[in-house]
Parts: sequence; structure tokens; C-alpha cells
Amino acid sequence: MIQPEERLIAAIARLILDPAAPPARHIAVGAASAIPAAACWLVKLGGLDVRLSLLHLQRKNPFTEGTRELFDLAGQGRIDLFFLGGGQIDGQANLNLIGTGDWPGTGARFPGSFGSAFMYLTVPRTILFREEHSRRVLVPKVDHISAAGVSAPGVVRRGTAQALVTGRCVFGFDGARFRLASVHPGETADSVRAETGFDYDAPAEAAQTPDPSPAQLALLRGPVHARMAATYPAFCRRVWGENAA
Amino acid sequence: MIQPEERLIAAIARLILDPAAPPARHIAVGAASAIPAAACWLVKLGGLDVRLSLLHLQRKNPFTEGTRELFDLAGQGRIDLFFLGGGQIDGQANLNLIGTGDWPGTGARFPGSFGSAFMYLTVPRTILFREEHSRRVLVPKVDHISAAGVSAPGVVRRGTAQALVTGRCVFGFDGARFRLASVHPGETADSVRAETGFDYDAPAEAAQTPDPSPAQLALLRGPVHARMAATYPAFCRRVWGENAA
Amino acid sequence: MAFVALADLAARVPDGALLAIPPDNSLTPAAFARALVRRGVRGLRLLGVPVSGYVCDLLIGAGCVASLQTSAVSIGETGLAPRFARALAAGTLQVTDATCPAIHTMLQAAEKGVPFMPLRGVLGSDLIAHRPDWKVVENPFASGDPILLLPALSPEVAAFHAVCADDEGNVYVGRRRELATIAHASQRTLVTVERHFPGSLLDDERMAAGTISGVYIEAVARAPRGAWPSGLLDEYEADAAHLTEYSKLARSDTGFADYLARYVTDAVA
Amino acid sequence: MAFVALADLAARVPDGALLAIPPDNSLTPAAFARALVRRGVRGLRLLGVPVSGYVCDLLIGAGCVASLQTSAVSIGETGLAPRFARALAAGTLQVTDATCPAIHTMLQAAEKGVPFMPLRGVLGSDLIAHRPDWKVVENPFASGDPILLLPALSPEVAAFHAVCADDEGNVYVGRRRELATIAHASQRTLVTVERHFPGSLLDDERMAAGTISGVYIEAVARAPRGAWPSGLLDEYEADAAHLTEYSKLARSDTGFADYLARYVTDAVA
Repeated sequence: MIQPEERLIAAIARLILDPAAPPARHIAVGAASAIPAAACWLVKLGGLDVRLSLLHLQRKNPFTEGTRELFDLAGQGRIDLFFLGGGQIDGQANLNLIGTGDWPGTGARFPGSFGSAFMYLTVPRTILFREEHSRRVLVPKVDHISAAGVSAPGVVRRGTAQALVTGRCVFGFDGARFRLASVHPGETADSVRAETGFDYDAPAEAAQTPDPSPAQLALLRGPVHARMAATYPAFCRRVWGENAA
Repeated sequence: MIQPEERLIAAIARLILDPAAPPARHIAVGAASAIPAAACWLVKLGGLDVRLSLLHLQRKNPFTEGTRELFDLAGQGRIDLFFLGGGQIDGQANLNLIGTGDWPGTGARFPGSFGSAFMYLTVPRTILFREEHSRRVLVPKVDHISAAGVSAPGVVRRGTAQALVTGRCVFGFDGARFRLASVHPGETADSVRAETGFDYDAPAEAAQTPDPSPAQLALLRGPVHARMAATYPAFCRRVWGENAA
Repeated sequence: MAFVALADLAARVPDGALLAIPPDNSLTPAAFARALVRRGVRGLRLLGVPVSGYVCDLLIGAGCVASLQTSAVSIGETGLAPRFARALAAGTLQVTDATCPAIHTMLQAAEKGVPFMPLRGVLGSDLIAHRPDWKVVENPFASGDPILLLPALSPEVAAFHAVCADDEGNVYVGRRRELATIAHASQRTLVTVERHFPGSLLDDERMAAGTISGVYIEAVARAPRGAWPSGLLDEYEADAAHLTEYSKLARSDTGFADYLARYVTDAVA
Repeated sequence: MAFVALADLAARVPDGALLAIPPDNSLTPAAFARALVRRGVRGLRLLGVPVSGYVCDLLIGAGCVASLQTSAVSIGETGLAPRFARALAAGTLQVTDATCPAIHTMLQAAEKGVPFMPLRGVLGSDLIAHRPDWKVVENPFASGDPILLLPALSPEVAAFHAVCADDEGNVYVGRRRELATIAHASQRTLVTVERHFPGSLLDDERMAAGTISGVYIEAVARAPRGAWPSGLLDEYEADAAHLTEYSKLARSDTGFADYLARYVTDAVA
């Protein structure tokens, strides 16, 4: 049986490999991003010639210049693709990692902006990922902007969100607006619309998010699982069970 | 017999220890500066609690951040005293390390400005040292300013030259003008004036630059020589002979 | 430079100090923070470089902290920082939000001795409106190109936990070079270490590359396993179970008081 | 990343490239420079980081260089750089003078991906009048405080000689961290090394601290004693006698031609 997480991993892998997007030669993955990290391993072990920089590895930390190096790499244009999420995400792809209510989060407080305000403008491609797909998260307008989805004319910006992957669907982003790309099994165009707080475009008929192929599943459950186990033990247990890869 | 170099070393040591000057807790010495380096060792081995950062040591390089670290240290205000020289030096303590004639040195070309343009304004105390004392070197106005001796009002500057030590004399510098402090044996107020291209103040009677004390000479010829031998072999042979310290 | 006792190192942090601290898994000074709680320091203005974790939450919970500047607060896999959240909700903690590279940049400006440094990105973020100390200007080298300028930030005190120190005060941090920038930028740097290094760390090319010169270090104290419950490079791994226990206990006032009594107040380190 | 032959590494430098090179005793790529002479590269725009020495004088003498930006040119104890002086006097070399921290700062701006960076000092120096690319502005955070802004400088190619490289292209430079900044700032980085390192330099905390990640490195060639006649860290010392011989021979055209024939053109490395 295909796990929902496996389908999300495969969906992100498909976005990474999108031939219409700028090339992904170097992908960085932030901390606590099990599903994006697995998608990166999937494309790499599937044959894509790509460099992965995974943050907060216990072993083989790729950075020898400290925690600043990731941001310098991005500033130099050496990171092609990054992943971001948000406590709130709105229809302009703005991300709120601050909180709700008055600044700095008198309602719910989110963890803080991390590097999002910088990375979102500096990296050519960002894939947004948030498993929870509800009107609480996907809002008409975020309470506070940690990282801006679109920029005023004249602002130096290398790229915007490429897409938003949630537990219900995949949205594409054209630099201004989201458009429903596919719905996961069990969802429909209407069920997605009902749970989404922001407005977006949609085709007449919603496509289905494809299942991972048997080859992808074999990769995921074997070598990808093996590379994820040390960094994401709880995630691996939940998705792939107690057995070591 | 006291060597002329030993007298220059002792004169610089006296300037380092000048109680009227801001404290010298950390002194940096550039490359190819044997006499200033020896003066620093003399005050340190004589008991001053001072940190010495000597550039271009083959062993025990004090910098673990590369060649930028000296300049960052100075920018942070962690270097109290530095030494500079110049192909030309003028009465406003301007230094020319570029050359004579048109820019960038169509007459005589000097090596270049190194870090002088930065260090001179950033370090609270600079002792100028140039063994050749002639109208060729000590000029009314330098052809080009590598590093400015005085600054316009409003320019952030931590200090200026404290003094200029030459093969003939010691000049003090009050932030605007040189004043003859002492003449070395064999020189007089008149002989110095004759060889100096810039105007300066002088007392009615010129003091004599003191000889190093017997204790200083013992330090110089023993432990100071020992610490200098690896970095300045030619200098040590010339001043202290072939015998190892 | 002489080694001092951990309590004496903690005594060197004055009440109200602007104190820079690296987060979990970045050589965080956990034993030192527990010593600060025992010393009863008050009114700290914490700076997370560039984010904050267990040490920050602990100091907030123990009433040591007046304000916090950071890019995020997150502990362990869950990310929950209960004492931070509670103090923020109670209005007893003033929080200034930043973004990671901005904190690095402000420290780099201080490291370099310049009053400001530019940073790309960030424009359009509401962070800027809440940072009157940050400025957006036109790039003087181009036209119609707004860019963010960040002021230099020089912490009064920096503290971190390194692997070892020698008698010259040189401390070894391996590839975690951000600690060097913190030390360069700060007016005073206090360091705990696992152990004493015999000889000079600058004599061995391999050790020197991961060493911060003693020129920046005011004092060092031995604190074996001093990053615990965080991990330390290849020395030991993070104690995830303890961090989970902390997050659980810290959810309630009584649980946090229990935690302090068991692991901090009555402990020797 | 695969190791390539030294000649193939030299072939990767196009005529006219802006080439950044560290000076004597800073991991200078001397064997690589001799290979560039053999390849017959022309029109190089050299950048001394932050000054220049033997490699620069050799390339100028061999007719490879159109222009030079540097903070000083100096070889060995005498400081004489005969081919540089001669080319300058002959008007065949365009020289742009800088000051050491300005070159570091321009590279740091490129490393950080910002268009400029400020630097204290320098004001009052005639360097500024001869650098139309440098700007003095009012510090936006204060009034009546002029400060120098330097533009980012991203060399097309950087070259240096490191101790070793592994199969991932990671290269070890020990405590000479300025090489990391050069590599970060440059679009392409070519490295010669004494030897191959088996395994990964990133796996050992002690080696990793002195390692530049392969992400910045385009290609590596083996060149044993590749810094000679300069020294290399604790591997070998500078050959002062050879540098003196070079300075003596390079004073005349025929002497320099002799030098090229004996040590460069007909040599294998």
C-alpha cells in the first residue's frame, strides 16, 4: 500500500524534475523537512546529477564556514532550489512564520522566520510544502509577512515559489497566483476549494496526483529510507515501520 | 660597541613604552620590519604585558582567519599599535608607497600601499620608521598619498602617527606637525635639518637619543636575537654576527 | 589566561548584559546557562545566533531574560519552546524578530569594524517595519535598486561551549566557524570546554584551522559534556530523550520548577 | 569531480580572464603559473589577493598579463619585482592600486552576494581618486560621517595551491581561510594540490575545519611542490635562494629568458 507521505515525496520529486523549471544542480534542505529531504534523495538516487546540502546533519556536515555558509551560497547564486513552509500561506504565496494576532504573535506564536525572508528572494526556485491543508493555514492574507511571495518592481529577486504541495493537492504558482495542478486521492476540486482560504485558478477538470512508480517505491523503501534513518528516525518509523531499510 | 640598529631598536622601544601614549596591549608588526619587530620583542621580554602579532611567521602564525584577520582585528579596535614606513614621508605625516612621478609611479615605483591606507586611520598609535633619512624620502609634500597623516574633520580616525624614527633622529608628531625629539650620535640639529625636506619644529637644544642600557643590550643580543633569527636571518647576521644567540 | 571555575565564569556576566548564544547543536553553552541560572542573573538581553533553543528557553523560564533577539525559537524534533511561548504570551519577554542571515550580517559588520552592511532579499518582509534600526536605501552603485542595510551589532558578552582550550586561551570549535564571527564581533567572550589542550592549538596546522585565537577570549572554564543535552561535533550526540522530557516538563510552571530542581539548581553543573 | 593533468587545468583559463591569485607564502599557485606560461595564455587581468609576488612577476615577464589590480608587488626579502617594474615603465601593463583590506572587502561582498560593502579608513588616500569604481558616501546611520563603499568583485577564475584534495573536490588549506573567501567569491576555482586525500575531508572534524568544500571547486590537478619557490604551510619552507636568483635573473630581458628556459618552458612542471 502506498503511504500518503510517499505520494507527497513523489509529487515533490516530480516538481524538482520539472523540465520547464530552471535546472536544479544544487538543492538545500532545511531542518525538520523529512518529506522534502526524501524527495531530494529520490531524485538523486534516481539518477539526477544534483548536489544536496542537508542542514543539521550529525555527520558529514557539508558546511565548513559555519551556519552562515548556506546563506552565502544562496547569495552567490549557488543554490538552485530550496523548500519553505509557513504557519500561514496566502494566495500571493506570502509566508507567515511569525504568528497570528498582533506582532510578534500575540495569538498563536510560530517559531520565527528563520532564513525565509532571505532565501525566498535569493534562490531561483522554492517549493512550498505544508502538510496541513486547512483554512487556518491557507488564508486569504497572512497576518504578518515573514517572506514575501511577490516583490515590487525593481526589487532584486531571483525567483518565486514554483509550487505549493499540501496534504490534499499540488498548486502551481506562476509568480502571481496559484493554480490547482492536481488533487491527491480522496480529494476533489470542490473538497480542495472548501478547505482553502485563498482564491486560486483551477482547470475545468482536476488532474489526479500520480502514484509513485514501482521503481520509485523501491528506491524510497530501500536506499532513501537508509539515508533518512539517522536524521529522521521518528518519520521513518511512522512511514516505513520499524524494520531498517 | 653599540650597533646603530640597536640604538634604533631601543628608541622605538622607548616610544612603545611612552606613558603619555594610549596603552599598547596588542602590537602588530608587518612583514620585513626587523627593527620594529626587535623593539617589540625588547619591550615584551623586558616585562611589558603585551600581545605581539607578527605577520608572515613561518611557524606559529597567529591568524586562523587568513590574511584578512589582521585588518578585522584593527577594525574592531583590538590592535593598539602598528608600524608604517613610506617611499616618501612629508611634514603632515602623509605616506607615499605608490611611487614618484605620475600615478601609479612613472618615476620610481614603490611596492604599493599594502594595508597602510586602512591601518593608519584605524589603529590608535602608529610609529613611523624609515632608516633612510634624506631629502629624497622626507619631502615637503609626497607625490601621492597612500595613507593620509591627518584627516578632515568628521572622518572617523582612531589615531595618527606617534613619532617618526629615522637613521638620524626621532621626531614626535602631535597630530599636525613633526617636532624633533632627539638626534642620534653623530648628528646635530643642523645636520638633521639639512637632510630633511619638510619643515618641523625643534627645541632650542636638541637632545641626544639615549644609548640602550646594558640590560637592554643583554636582552637584544640574547633572547631577542634568538626570536628574530628564523624570520630575519640576514638582519641578525648583519647586526649580531654569525654566532647564534 | 587562566582557567576559571564554571561559577566564576558565570559571575562575569553582568545583569542586563546583551549576551550572544548559539543554538542547540551549534556548540550551545548549556552547562554555562545552568550556571547562570544558579548565579541568579537577571535582565539578560539574549541574542540567538542566528536562532535559539534549549538554553534560551531555560534562561527565560528561570527569569533571567528581559528581551530576546532571534530568527526563530525551536527545541528538538517537536520545535516547542514552552517557556518562550509562555513569557511572550504573559508579556514578560520583549521579542525582536530577525532572519538568520541578517543576524550573521550584523555580527559581520561588527567583526569588520564597519557601521553597517547590506543584505539582499528580505524586502517585502514585515520584519523590516518592526526593525527601526534597519534601513532600506537605494544601492549607490545602481539606480532603482532598493537594498537593506543592517547596523553593526556588537554583543557585550558571547558564550559558547568548545571542545578544548590551551593555556593561551585559544579554543577549538572545528568547522563551526560562526563561533569565530561571534567572538570577533563581541566585546567579551566566555567559553566552556570539554577539556584542556596541552601545548598550543596554533602549533598544529590541523588544529589551528578550527581554532579561535585567544586574542578574542576573556576566560575559559572546564565543563565536561557542557553542551548536553545538545550534542557536540563528533564528541557526543544530542540527548533527544532529555530534550523531549524538558519540553514536556516545561509546559507547566510546576513541571519547569521540577526540571530546575532536578537538573539545574541543585546540580553541580 | 576527477583530477585532471596540470596542463589541462591551465587550459581552462581563457585568454583575458580576470584571474585571482594569492601571493608568495599564501598557497600561491606557482606550478600552475608556470603551466599557464607554457600554455601561452594572453591578456590576463590579474588580481593579487591582497598583494602579489613571484607568480605575478613571472606571468608579467612571460607576456601573459594585460593588467594587474593589487595592493603591492613584492618578492622575497629584497622586495624587488623586476618584470613588474619593467612592464609598468614600458607602459605595457595597466596597474590598478588598492589597499589590502579593500581587496578582501570587495571579495567578501561577492562572497555574500551583495553589490557593495563599506570599509573604514582609506579616506584621504589618493587611491580613492584613482578608483572611479569606489564611492565615498555619508553613513546612512549617522550624520556627517563619510565612509568608503567598495563594489563586489567576482573574479572569473581563482587559482591556488592547496595541500590535498579528495574525490569530492574538497580541498585542504589549513588556517589560510582567505583562500575560502577567494573561492566563494570567484565564478570558477582551479586548484593544484600536493597529493590526493583518500576518503572525504568532510568526515574528519579536524580536516574539515581547514577544508574548502568541493561545491566551489571546478577542477584539481596534482602538482607536488606546486607552491615552490614559495613555502607551503608546514609542508615545506620557501626557497629563499631561488627567489633571490629569480630576482637577479629577472632584472634583464636575457636573464629572464634564461630563467624561463631553465625553470618554466622546458620543465615538466
